[in-house]
Amino acid sequence: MAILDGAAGHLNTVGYIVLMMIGFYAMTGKSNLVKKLVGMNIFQWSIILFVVSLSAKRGASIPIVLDGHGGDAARVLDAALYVNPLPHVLMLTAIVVGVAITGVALALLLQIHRQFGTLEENELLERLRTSTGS
Amino acid sequence: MTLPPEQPPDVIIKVVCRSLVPFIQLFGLYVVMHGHSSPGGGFQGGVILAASFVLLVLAEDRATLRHHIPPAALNASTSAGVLLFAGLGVVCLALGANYLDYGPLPFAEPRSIGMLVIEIGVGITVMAAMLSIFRDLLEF
Amino acid sequence: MKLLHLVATTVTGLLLIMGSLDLAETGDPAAPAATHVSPRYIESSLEETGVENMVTAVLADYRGFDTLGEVTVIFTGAIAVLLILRTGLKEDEE
Amino acid sequence: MIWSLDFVLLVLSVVCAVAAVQVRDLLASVVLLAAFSLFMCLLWTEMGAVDVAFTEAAVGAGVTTVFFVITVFKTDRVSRD
Repeated sequence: MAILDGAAGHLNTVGYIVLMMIGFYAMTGKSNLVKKLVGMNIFQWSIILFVVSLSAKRGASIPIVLDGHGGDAARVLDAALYVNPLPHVLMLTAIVVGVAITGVALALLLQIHRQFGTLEENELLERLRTSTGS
Repeated sequence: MTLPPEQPPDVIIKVVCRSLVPFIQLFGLYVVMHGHSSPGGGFQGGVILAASFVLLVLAEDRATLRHHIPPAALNASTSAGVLLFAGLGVVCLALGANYLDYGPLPFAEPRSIGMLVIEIGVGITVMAAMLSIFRDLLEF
Repeated sequence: MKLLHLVATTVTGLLLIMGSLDLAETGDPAAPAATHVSPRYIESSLEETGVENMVTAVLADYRGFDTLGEVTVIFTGAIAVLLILRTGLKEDEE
Repeated sequence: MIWSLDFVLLVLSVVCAVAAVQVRDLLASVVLLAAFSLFMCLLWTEMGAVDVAFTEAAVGAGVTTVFFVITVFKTDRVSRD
């Protein structure tokens, strides 16, 4: 277990990169547009996971001050006892913006399906080619 | 394949979802208001409030959203939250401080109150934006 | 064609893993991310703002401009969906 | 952080992600994406990021899944690959 402790800090980064590459493969290799969006969400969440993992500290607590309201407000807190709150703030807003991006992308998909009747990439390219050629 | 909205919804689902919705909304308001001292805030509370209306629409028919929140009110509240946020910054500017610096607000705890106001603005915008996207996708 | 995508994905992943070997360990209290700007937020946010939740304090007070831009992005997303789906073009395009 | 719990959750989320990408039924893919976001939420709770985990639990399983399900019902349900 002691050997694993030394390598564990790098092994979970490998896990995040594996998740990221699954999303990347879905965005490039799959031809269905909804599949591409699923891959985009996986990619986005794995990047958020990586940035949140930068905030972790061994033996630290969540970033909420214990008995802060009734207690002594002027005391100095120890920075080693709380995890880093800055990546949480940045990623919190990134998640909500991600939902707005997904909504816009799904609206585009609905409009594409109404115009062309399909969501497969190669069929879409074929119809585009024939409609511009004729 | 299309959404099946025409058939009347099941009465058990309707009654259970209708009785759950006020509690979900109360929890959403608690999350917005209590974000200062527990996990929560405007983003989370707004999404929870939007999810309660989504549950109501999924349990009943698609005219329910139009009945509970008129489209004009939805469009207006989408921009009202951003205006509340930016307007508080202008108020701070008028009181002689920097933009979004809550120090000179006339309250006992000015920074806490200022943060509460902008959390409410964020909550209104997030709720209305999510419901607006949901309505547009559903009615397309 | 599928094989090409798979090879490209694998090569990109291996390059990213090679690059990630130089990162600090996850959970290291002496990592650069934990020693430069964040102790300032942790130590003095309660005293300066009177709010126990540091994430709310940083989100709404220290980085209020960031959140304002964020809310504007969400508002723009709602407007964009409205403009994409509410066009009257679909009848005369056919 | 607890390393063993972290690894178990990572392996489960990788399994969910591969299944969501490979399955042909798009509705199943969307539901597997919601399960993936649940494991993300558990990972963030275990790292101490409670606010981010709360947002993910409300957004990933709630709003994103509803948007995807509406789109899948209004378009084709079966994917070609």
